[in-house]
Amino acid sequence: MQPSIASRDYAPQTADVPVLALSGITKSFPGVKALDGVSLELFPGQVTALIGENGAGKSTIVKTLTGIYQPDAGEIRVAGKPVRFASAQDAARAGITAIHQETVLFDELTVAENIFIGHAPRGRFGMIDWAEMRRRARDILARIDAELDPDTPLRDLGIASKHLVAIARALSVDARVVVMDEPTAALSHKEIEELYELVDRLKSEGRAILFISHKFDEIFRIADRYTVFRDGAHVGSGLMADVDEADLVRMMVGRDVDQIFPDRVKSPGEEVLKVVGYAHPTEFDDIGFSLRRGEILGVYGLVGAGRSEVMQALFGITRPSKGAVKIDGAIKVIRSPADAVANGIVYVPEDRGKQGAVIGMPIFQNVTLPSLSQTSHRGFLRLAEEFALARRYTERLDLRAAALDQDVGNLSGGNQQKVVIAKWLATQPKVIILDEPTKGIDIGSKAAVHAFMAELAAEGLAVIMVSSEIPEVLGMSDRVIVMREGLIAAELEGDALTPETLVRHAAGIGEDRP
Amino acid sequence: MSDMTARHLPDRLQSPAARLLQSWELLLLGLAIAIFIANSLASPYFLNAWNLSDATFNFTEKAMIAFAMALLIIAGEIDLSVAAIIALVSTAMGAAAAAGAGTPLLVLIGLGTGLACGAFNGLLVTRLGLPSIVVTIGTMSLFRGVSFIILGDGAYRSYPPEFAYFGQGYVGWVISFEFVLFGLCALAYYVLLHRTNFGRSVFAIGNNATAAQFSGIRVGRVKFMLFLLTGLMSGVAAICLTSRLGSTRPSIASGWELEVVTMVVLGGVSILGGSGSIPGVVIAAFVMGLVTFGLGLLNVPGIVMSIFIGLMLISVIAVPRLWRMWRG
Amino acid sequence: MKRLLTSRETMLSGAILLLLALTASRFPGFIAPANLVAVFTDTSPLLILALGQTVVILTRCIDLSVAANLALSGMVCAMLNAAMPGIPVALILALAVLLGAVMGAINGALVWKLAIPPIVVTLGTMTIYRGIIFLISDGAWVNAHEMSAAFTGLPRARILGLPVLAWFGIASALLIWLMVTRTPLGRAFYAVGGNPHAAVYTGIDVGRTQFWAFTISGALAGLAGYLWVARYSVAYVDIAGGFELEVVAACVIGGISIAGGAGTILGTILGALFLGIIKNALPVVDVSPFWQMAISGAAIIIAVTLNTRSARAKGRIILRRAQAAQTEGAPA
Amino acid sequence: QDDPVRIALVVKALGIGFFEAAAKGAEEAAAELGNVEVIYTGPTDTTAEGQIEVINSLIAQQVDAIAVSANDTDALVPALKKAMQRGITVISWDSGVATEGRELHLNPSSNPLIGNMIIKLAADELPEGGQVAVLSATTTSTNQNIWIEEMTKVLGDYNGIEVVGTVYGDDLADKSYREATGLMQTYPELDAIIAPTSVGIVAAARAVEDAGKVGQVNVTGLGLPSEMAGAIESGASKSFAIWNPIDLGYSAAYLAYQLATDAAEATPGAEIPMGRMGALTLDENTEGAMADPFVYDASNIDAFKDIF
Ligand SMILES: Nc1ncnc2c1ncn2[C@@H]1O[C@H](COP(=O)(O)OP(=O)(O)OP(=O)(O)O)[C@@H](O)[C@H]1O
Ligand SMILES: Nc1ncnc2c1ncn2[C@@H]1O[C@H](COP(=O)(O)OP(=O)(O)OP(=O)(O)O)[C@@H](O)[C@H]1O
Ligand SMILES: [Mg+2]
Ligand SMILES: [Mg+2]
Repeated sequence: MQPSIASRDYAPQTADVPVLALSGITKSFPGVKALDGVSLELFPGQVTALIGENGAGKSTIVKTLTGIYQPDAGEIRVAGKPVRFASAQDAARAGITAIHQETVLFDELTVAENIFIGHAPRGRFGMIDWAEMRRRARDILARIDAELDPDTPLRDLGIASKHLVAIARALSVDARVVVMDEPTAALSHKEIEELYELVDRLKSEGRAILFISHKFDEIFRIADRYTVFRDGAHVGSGLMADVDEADLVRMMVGRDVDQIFPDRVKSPGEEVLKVVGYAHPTEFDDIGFSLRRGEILGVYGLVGAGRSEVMQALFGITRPSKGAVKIDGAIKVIRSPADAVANGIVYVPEDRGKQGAVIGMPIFQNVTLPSLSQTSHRGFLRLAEEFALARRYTERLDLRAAALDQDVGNLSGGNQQKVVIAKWLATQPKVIILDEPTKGIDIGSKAAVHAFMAELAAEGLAVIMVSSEIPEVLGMSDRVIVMREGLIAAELEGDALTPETLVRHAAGIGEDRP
Repeated sequence: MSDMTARHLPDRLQSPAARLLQSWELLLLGLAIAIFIANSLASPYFLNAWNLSDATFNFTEKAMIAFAMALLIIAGEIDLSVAAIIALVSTAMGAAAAAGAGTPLLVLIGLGTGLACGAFNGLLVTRLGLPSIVVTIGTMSLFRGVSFIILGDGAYRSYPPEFAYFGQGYVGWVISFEFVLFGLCALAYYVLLHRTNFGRSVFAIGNNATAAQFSGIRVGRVKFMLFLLTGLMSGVAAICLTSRLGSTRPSIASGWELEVVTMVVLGGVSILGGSGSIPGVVIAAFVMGLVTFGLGLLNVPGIVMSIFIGLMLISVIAVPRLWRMWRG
Repeated sequence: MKRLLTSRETMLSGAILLLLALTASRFPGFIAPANLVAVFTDTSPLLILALGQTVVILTRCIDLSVAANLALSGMVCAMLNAAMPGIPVALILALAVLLGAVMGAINGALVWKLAIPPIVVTLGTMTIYRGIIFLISDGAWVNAHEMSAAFTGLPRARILGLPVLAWFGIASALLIWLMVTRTPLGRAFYAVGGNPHAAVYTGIDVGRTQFWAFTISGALAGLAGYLWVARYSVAYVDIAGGFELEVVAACVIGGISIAGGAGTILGTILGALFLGIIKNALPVVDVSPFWQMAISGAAIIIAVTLNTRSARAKGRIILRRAQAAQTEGAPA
Repeated sequence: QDDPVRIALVVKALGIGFFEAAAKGAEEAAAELGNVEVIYTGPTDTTAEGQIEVINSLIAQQVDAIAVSANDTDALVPALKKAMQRGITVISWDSGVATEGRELHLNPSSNPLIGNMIIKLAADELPEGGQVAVLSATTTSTNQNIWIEEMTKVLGDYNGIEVVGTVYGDDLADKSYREATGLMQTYPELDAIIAPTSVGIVAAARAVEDAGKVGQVNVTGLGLPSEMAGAIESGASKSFAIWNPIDLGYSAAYLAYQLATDAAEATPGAEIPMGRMGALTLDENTEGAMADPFVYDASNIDAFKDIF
């Protein structure tokens, strides 16, 4: 039987010998080199922060050191000995455990099982010992102060509770290395504080921790060391004590931050969209705002605040229970995305792979999908028109591809995003909603998307930009709505728009990091 | 490839002709020709216009359903109730004929019943959001069951003489009406799938229904139409088959659903949805027809032929993958 | 408590009791213990196959070849018994299970190693396995008088008043239930079907797990093959023709989600019993046999509608008041 | 030597013992006639569509004669008509097709005789009268339906015998078994099950044995000695009848040869020789009966069980 987490003490090891060392790790996916010869070292009893922009390769290295991906090249050493992990279980046996960025959980199984699947305690005849499993699950949940019944089916839990289960799962293995890939993203303020305590406890037990976060306040609060990745390459590492925030940002981005947003002349026109009293039974309530031509409206909030849900309701995916939408002053009923498109509202979704691009279809067919009535003749396709339309918009967005009949699945994330935007521009919309438009896309494409948003606004399009990145929100928006728990917490403009006010309203707290 | 910095994007990487040369359809056509040659060497009776014409009856009716089924499968759904629809349609027509309906009315009743069955499947799948494979396993029993309730151990056989034309008539020389209808359907479905907006949305839905919906396609409506089409084609096939048999029993066309699905999959349509073509299905229909007819001429029992079909079904997917594994 | 009352299993048990009550009101003898035993015995082959199918469906696959596998295993057993009546029945039984497992493993290997969609694989092997029966038997039947008394006697021998066939049904159900709830492999079936992507993160090999599911399904089909042939004392090419869809229907009625990862063995047992009772009840109440097909079709549609309704996602819960309302409903 | 006369013996489904025996008879006739090739064929399941495919390929092979035992009276007619148009001799045997689809039909026995025989076998064991039920094949099998009809006609001759129900086992072992079990439950007083089908009678005997009702319920009807030997031995069946399928196949082949070689013509009233079986006399529907059914019981089963 495995001892539970507190029973072993790693502290005696010397702190300057890495317990886990990766060097020269390279990993490619079709069309992307996610990691290019990177190295990473973790030390017992210390927290190492891994920093990098979206798509820098942080999650990829996590998957590599937990045995989910096998590197194309490079070496992994545990306590000095080279190892190879063929599966996640190999890594767990070597004492490496992780809270992954994606939820790695099973809705149909109970909390206890989600914690223990893959390494459940065994009783007689190698059968799973359910009683023991429940008991241990209860212990671990108690350690992280999660008030959850081990027998609850996971599907009955909310996102925050699920995240606690994921944390409990990571702690169920007696690990010398604990990896946390954006563990606080879905947690509330109180839960985050509890997580910090847990990290401190793990540290004091001599475990090595890899902590991935986009939030600098967290990093400065708990990390001892840092490693920075940029575009799949290692750009620096050292002690937190030796750097300040500006240094880290410079390493992450490779240039000064305030230069990346385009200058814009703000000249909003007449009102094009007005939302009044939008509500949904479980997702959001009392949503109201207006939008003018040429304006960029930022929508900020913590992950899970319900921003995407509001936008998808506007786009006709879900149906609100109350409220009305006016477009150019007239009330419109939107029951489906087709209705929304017909009324000039388009939506660039957050989940590109699932909701944005139709992977498996060529670029040009993706672009013309909502505009087929333009390019076709009495319902019959006209390929020449399609290619012409697709070319017009993809070239305008500077799409990097080999040909228009290439499968969008072979494009990089940023270029897929461009295809989705091109698809909507081709419909000549009035309002374009971009949900996390630069999430997971590289810096070059990011700047292009920003520039393009500014250009669209200048041409008189109304833009709604949902974003979790404060610099982006501040750099791009004319006005910002902050959402919290399905409600609008604030609408900010002009001088009121500061990082502090955004965070305060989003988290519902009085004060921010000094 | 994606790192290319060309500002001007070419339309195509490969010319359509080059693409055709690597296509599944061409491979399948090669197979069909090989079987044709093998058949003519194996049996002296094969190369005879009348015999070949007779042989087409082995697949024309199934193929007509297969065209609609191909669209449905490309869109990520499936209909296992097609053979049961044939039974119900045939029963409805038989009852009408027994009541004295004329041929035009019979055809209308047949098509109408087919459409109604398709609509029933379509509503269950698109309105209630049920998985189509389960729904149609259910309606497969339901439709044929209704036919059993109506007919019991009886049979309808009083069809008007003109009704025989659909399954037994010839348009000219050895060209049967069914074969002509098969050709017209092939053409119509080719145009519908590969040349219209509707066909494009079928592919989009099959590749990613969520993204298609997020692109403004009315996914539910398209799927519903596809169930309607499948019902309609089952109705057409039922008219031809009933006319060819000249009678109706509730056990008519039993087991056809799996043969139709086999034909579609053999034609290169991905069972997971998103890809496939009508020419592929047409060639697959010929392949299946030629294999069964060729082996039939050698008096090989049908079940042994089905071993060939089963092997073909698996190997057409397995062989390319094995080849790739072996090379890389 | 509330969850227990509204669970699929409870609803299905209610439906079964209602069915029994309805039948008994027309024909009281139907619920006599001896007859219920007979009904259960008659349902056992369906149950055994449905248990295997459940495991396969849990992993997001489907096995259309079970009936053909049954027929081929059964034919091999019968031919073997006819040719060499001396072979002990236990050996024949073991051989049937082994042969079935091998056929299942072939399906599984094609799914695992070549990543061919399960429906295509088993559609293919279904016709191939049936064809092989014809090839080995030359289409001829193996009849009762060619089989040994021990061979045909085993399934009908009674232990504690229950025929061995029924015991096999009970034992299979117990075994599969234990496996699914108590072994890592069993839990992996749920994980693989529920979230194949996440299964990889927990170190579960998706393909290998599916391979084992097919192998288990095949082994049970092999077992059912011997039992079937011995019970009806006849083997021919077409036995259990079309049975595969009835097996899938039993699973679906029992609440096994065709999308994988959800459902219980108890559900499968109830689903099989439901179909079995309908089949056995129709001949005794005065419902014309011609209604049977339509009734089971309607039952499938109703069952799947109810199952899908109750499993429908209600949207995310973001609002505080909605969250509060939800935690009230769930036991703490 | 001339090309052989090719006679296709098309059966309901391959693999059924009865038809295998008939094929043996046909071969015997072929040997006797000389220069005859018998093609034994049929679908693997008992469907009309399957038989039509088989017939189409026989037409293509330009066989000289087709002798078919039909799965469906009507559905085969168009295909068989086409065969006759292409100059092929078509006869049906065992299970017939409608008159326009064939030149003659060879009944194994006369339908009234069979109808009478099956009820008589049951009644002979029930001097006091009693309840009997019928377990038929599929709802669509022609010959079973006719025999049951004929049986009903003569029911009045048997005092106290009551036919309580007719069920269908579809010539499937499991379904026949279940239907037979159902009969015994529905009618606890049941005295006999009449199964005029070789699949059904075996399954019914099994069901009676399993229900422990040997001696109470007598299974009778039409069956093959080889398949019924066990049931006679156990007592589940006291007696059953069948004509000799070898003779039937022999006669079918002989008749087909006569017509194909224009040695005879199938007109009402014609008498067509069929070798050792004598001659077939055609009635106004160009049908004829081969011979009387023969009854098998414990006294003679052993002599026949290894033959067919
Ligand atoms: N399975 C995959 N297939 C193809 N490309 C992938 C895959 N996984 C990651 N990538 C690509 O590899 C790059 C690095 O991704 P990764 O998830 O490691 O970034 P990250 O640093 O974790 O970003 P984030 O902060 O958004 O989580 C991205 O360009 C991504 O699109
Ligand atoms: N209750 C839940 N169960 C499972 N997964 C969830 C749940 N809530 C959110 N997720 C997943 O977590 C990820 C992030 O969630 P979410 O969409 O809430 O983030 P967000 O878009 O930043 O927040 P917002 O709702 O403010 O747009 C998404 O992939 C989402 O599918
Ligand atoms: Mg990441
Ligand atoms: Mg979002």
